[in-house]
Amino acid sequence: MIMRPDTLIRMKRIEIVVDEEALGDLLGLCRTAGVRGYTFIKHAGGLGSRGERLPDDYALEEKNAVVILACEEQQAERIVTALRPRLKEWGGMCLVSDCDWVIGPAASY
Amino acid sequence: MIMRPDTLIRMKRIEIVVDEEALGDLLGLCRTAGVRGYTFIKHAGGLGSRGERLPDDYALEEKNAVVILACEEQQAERIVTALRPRLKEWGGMCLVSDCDWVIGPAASY
Amino acid sequence: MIMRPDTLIRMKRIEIVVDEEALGDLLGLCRTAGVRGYTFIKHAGGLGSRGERLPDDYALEEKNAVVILACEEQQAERIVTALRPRLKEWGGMCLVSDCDWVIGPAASY
Amino acid sequence: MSSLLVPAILFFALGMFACLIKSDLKFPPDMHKMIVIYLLIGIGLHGGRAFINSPIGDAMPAVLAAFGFGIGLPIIAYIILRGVGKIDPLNSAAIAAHYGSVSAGTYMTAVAMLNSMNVTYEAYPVIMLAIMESPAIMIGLVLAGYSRKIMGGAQKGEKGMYSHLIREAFTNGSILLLFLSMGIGYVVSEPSYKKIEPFFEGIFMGALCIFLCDMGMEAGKRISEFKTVGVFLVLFGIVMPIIGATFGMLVGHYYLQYSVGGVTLVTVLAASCSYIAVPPAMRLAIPEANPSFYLTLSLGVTFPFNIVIGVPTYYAIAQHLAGQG
Amino acid sequence: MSSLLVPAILFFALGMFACLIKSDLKFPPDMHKMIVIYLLIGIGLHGGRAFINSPIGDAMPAVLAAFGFGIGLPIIAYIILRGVGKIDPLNSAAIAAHYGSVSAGTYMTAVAMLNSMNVTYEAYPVIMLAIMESPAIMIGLVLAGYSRKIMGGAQKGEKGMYSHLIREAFTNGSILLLFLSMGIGYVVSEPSYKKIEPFFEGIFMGALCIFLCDMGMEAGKRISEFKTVGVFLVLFGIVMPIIGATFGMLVGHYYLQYSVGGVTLVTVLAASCSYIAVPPAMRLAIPEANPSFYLTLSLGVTFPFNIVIGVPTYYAIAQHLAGQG
Amino acid sequence: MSSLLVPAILFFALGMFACLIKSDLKFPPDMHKMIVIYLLIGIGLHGGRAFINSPIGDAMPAVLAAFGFGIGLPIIAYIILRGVGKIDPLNSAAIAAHYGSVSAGTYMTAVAMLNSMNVTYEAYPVIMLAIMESPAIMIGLVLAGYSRKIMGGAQKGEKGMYSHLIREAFTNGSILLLFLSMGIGYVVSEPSYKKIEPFFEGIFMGALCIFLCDMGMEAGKRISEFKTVGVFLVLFGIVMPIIGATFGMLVGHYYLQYSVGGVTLVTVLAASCSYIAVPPAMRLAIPEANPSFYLTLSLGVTFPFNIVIGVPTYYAIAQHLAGQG
Ligand SMILES: Nc1ncnc2c1ncn2[C@@H]1O[C@H](COP(=O)(O)O)[C@@H](O)[C@H]1O
Ligand SMILES: Nc1ncnc2c1ncn2[C@@H]1O[C@H](COP(=O)(O)O)[C@@H](O)[C@H]1O
Ligand SMILES: Nc1ncnc2c1ncn2[C@@H]1O[C@H](COP(=O)(O)O)[C@@H](O)[C@H]1O
Ligand code: NA
Ligand code: NA
Ligand code: NA
Repeated sequence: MIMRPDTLIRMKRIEIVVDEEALGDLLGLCRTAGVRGYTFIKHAGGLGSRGERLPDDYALEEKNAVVILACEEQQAERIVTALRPRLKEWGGMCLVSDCDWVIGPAASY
Repeated sequence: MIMRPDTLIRMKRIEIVVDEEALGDLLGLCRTAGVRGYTFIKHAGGLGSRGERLPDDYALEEKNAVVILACEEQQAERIVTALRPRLKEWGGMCLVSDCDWVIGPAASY
Repeated sequence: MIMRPDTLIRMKRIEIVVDEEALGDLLGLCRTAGVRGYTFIKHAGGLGSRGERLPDDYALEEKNAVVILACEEQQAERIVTALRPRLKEWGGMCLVSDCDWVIGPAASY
Repeated sequence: MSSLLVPAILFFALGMFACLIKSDLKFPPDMHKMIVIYLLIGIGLHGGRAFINSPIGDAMPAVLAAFGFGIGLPIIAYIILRGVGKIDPLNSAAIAAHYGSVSAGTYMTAVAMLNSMNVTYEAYPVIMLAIMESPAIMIGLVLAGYSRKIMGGAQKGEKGMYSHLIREAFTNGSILLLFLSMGIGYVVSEPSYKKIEPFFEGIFMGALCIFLCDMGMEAGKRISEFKTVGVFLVLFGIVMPIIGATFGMLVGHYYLQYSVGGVTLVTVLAASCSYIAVPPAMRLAIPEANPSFYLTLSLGVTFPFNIVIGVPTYYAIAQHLAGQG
Repeated sequence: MSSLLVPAILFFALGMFACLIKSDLKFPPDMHKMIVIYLLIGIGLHGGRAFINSPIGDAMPAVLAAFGFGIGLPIIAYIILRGVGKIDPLNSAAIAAHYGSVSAGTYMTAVAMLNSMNVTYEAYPVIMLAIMESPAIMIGLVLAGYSRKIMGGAQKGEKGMYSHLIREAFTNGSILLLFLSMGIGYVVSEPSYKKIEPFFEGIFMGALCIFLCDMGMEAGKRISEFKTVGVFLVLFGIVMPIIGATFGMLVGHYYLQYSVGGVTLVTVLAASCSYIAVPPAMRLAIPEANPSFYLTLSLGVTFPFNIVIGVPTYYAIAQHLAGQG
Repeated sequence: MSSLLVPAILFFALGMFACLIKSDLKFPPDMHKMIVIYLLIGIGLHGGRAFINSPIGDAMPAVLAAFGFGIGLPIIAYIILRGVGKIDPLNSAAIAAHYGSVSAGTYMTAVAMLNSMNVTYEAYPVIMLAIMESPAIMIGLVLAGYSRKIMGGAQKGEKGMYSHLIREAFTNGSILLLFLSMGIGYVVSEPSYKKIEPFFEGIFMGALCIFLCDMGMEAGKRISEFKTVGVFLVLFGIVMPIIGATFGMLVGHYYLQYSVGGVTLVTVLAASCSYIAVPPAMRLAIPEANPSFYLTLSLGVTFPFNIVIGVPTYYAIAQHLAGQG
């Protein structure tokens, strides 16, 4: 990207999907791992190894939560290491990719 | 990334936005294409070639759904090929990017 | 990717999180910057430099909105430049990453 | 005018005021949907009950009038929009369609006002309410097709869409709820009805207040869009209901020969315009038209005009007409 | 049959019809949840009040009967599913558990019908309604364990899950709401109760109509899944409530010796099957079972069968039995 | 104490119990918002009606008392928090502001209790309810400014924020709804009011039960946060309403000279603390303060204390005071 290096910092973007009931535990784990920022979206649905999960179903409402967090590489590694053993207990998946953080006055990563 | 290769697998991340009414058809297409996992978020809004779509509008409520799915490259190609002819009929867009899947006990990709 | 170049175009994917009340202003800024497509998800929560924001809290309901937009690199730069000074006033963060846009009949980027 | 002090209208004003002073008052969107469902069922049941004493056969003139309004008013509106306002054909078609239809909220406000003054009215206008949405959508499609022809544009694969929209005009949730509730109101026994009356009639007027408060906020929001819509269209949003009301008054008094209450309701039906079934139909049928035009007109101009000025005025004129006898 | 013209049942038909003609009618999901909460509290309070004049000590036989149904009916269902239908063990266990439980919606419809015909009934069936969900979940767990044993599969670390589910069976929100509201209805003073009666009793039957309209739409949606479920299971969904009803009738008439109204309610409890507490419990306990099997059966087959055919028939037979008395 | 058996209080206990045994009972968030809107309009209308027979001019002392409480109580609270508890200045300011304001839920519970015992009360306390939120927010801002000065910190560009908050204090949705509904209740004619009475008064007490059940669950949730808040603050959450109540009692009895019912209500206003308008205002004005402090105190300590112990006690003391004459 042609943008100057004082605008962007290379970071990792982590995207986690878990059962909505496990969201609290997951966010706790993130905070314990030293994360200083995340975003979550509740009321998601999905398909996975345990079959379909439908957030609007009549009798069998099952919701997922999506967590997005940007952090430095080392931090990402800490999170992934802490998360791996618990991930399938909470349902879900975890993706890691590269991204650029647009530098601003407050740094919450 | 410094993480060992037994932690992460290189995968494709596909992100699709369609009209919420077309979500069922899209997910059907994904399942037909052999997809074993996806996450969707309903009640999204947006701007596109057909103008604004506002999920909370009073008289003209139009909702999008966002589908995120991680899969292997070949699978991604199958999905994109199957999806392309129908994409604009369902509204929306499709983005493909690289990501790393954190390996866990159950593989739903 | 083995897909032919007439299927995919290299693009930038921008992901912005702001306070839900600032969503209108942010989208206005995007439109002013010439953006022709975006997707937003309201009712998100998160943690950041200003502490937790919980969309379902009883007495202190604070919501974030997530905006995802795909655009060409130059456009991305315009947006980031316009957005930076206002980002922390609106709360939130902005991530930029690479992605491929699946070419379809209508181009809304 | 004391009829303005009907609680329903005051709550409409409350909502509009809250919006104009930029209060953070906000009702959950689902609340609105729930109240609409409740109100539609309530009007339907009440209407159905009324038919027990009013032979259904006598509804024919009302049905004809409903079709007349649904088809005639959009054509008049289209001609004014094109001829006087020089509005482009597709926007004209989309806006016009709204004026053939009706606003259940305006209708209910009129009913609330009549009830609070103990004025009786015929059973038939509620059937017109249920009918008018569909022909208006149809004529909107016809006008759009005509507009496209005169513009020489390609008829973009509408076949499927047309049949879809025609289906839609008859399976539309609101219309269905209204019609089927009328049927239920008609067939249930009196003791059964008494059991559900506290819910569907007892608390109806109160729930209507909440609904109108919400509508007031929505109308208030739209007022900020007057600039984008322009002077002509805002004026049109006031003149068109007056034209509709004139037809409604004449048809109600001379053709249908209803009582003062009935004439008022027929007038309100002709004067009001839709914001429930028609906007989504037009969005689908005429994607080229700008939704903020028709929504601002129907929610921001015509609806408040009818609620605050129209309804009491129509009633006063209906009284006057009846007096001349 | 005039009892079919009870508004509640007509609204169920309305919802189902709207769904079958693919109308876009849709109720907000939260509306459903809110009405369920309201109805459960309403039944609870009403039930609790009834106990003021019916010694609680006399409830013992009803409690026993509830446990009997909750345990016995799933076993019968399991045997039929395995023996006659050759359904695999885990799906059989999951489906069977639903039939030991009850449907509050069916129960309330029956109450609505009895009320509209001014038929009285005992206070005890509502206790059975509150009780039956829990033993059904338990026996579902036992059947699943047994199924896993005969299938020779590994007992995947269920320890934690079992205790979780047993907790769940007693802390389940709906059951709790029902029980605690019964308690409140029992203890509050008459003047206090009079103050909340308009909300919890006055508008109850009307709210039930909205609830059943919503249920009708849901049942209609499930009908499209009959193909995937297969003929045997659809038949089972009709035969099983008839078997349950037979037991219910006999127990209600000969063992509990209730009036016609009471026998009808006991029969409805035995004949109906759960769609509130049991589905999530079975999803957790038997993840291998296919949810669309048990949901289609309970919501798409047994529930509509009971509402439209079952309830009036059970009442007619109960009358007949009493006549022989 | 039989007044504890008021249904509203029992439903509060139900919700709290469900939460403490970790039941999965959960009410949709929108349900809460809808009931709050409904209740605020209901109190407003009812209050407005009461003024028809109580000269508005006589409201002046009540208005003065409201300002006195709104300004005085936060200052007392701030002094205690700083002096006794050594709480840091900004958290002290944020917490203090809550105690100048009122809890509509507590107020309505007190009204429910008085109604169920047929105790009459003056029309003026409802005006105090509507007024007290605003001065409390103002004084919170002043305390925060003072705290920042003594901490020597930079006055981070608050200019814009202050005017924003002052606007907010007067355009806040809840306050507006209350005030404007009072106005509507005052101006509508008796027959008009009768039409909406079944909705806004008939089912009011029942809806209040659902509201308090929900509040009970919320209060129950907050109890788990007692540890993070610490013993001093939990104690403060009990002592502060007692201090407020003492002032309320004295002002109500000696200065305002109200009846037993009126004194009880004034006491409740002084003793209760806000969880509607003040928390978001403090979050904006004092972002450095920890929200879990003030929320745990207001929802988890003071609210349940007032509902379960406070209200009946305040009433008993008010009776005692009146007895002494
Ligand atoms: N390949 C995938 N791509 C996107 N989301 C997935 C994928 N696999 C699983 N998920 C999400 O993770 C949730 C739980 O997965 P599982 O625990 O495998 O049932 C699913 O409901 C999906 O929302
Ligand atoms: N460039 C873009 N970036 C993000 N989302 C887009 C973009 N273009 C379209 N969308 C989404 O796709 C939806 C439908 O687009 P369209 O069919 O072009 O109207 C829009 O409402 C947006 O939510
Ligand atoms: N590192 C991060 N990763 C993901 N989301 C973030 C991050 N930092 C901040 N956010 C989001 O941005 C919102 C506002 O951040 P802030 O203005 O720093 O409080 C938070 O509530 C989060 O939703
Ligand atoms: Na009209
Ligand atoms: Na049963
Ligand atoms: Na106070």
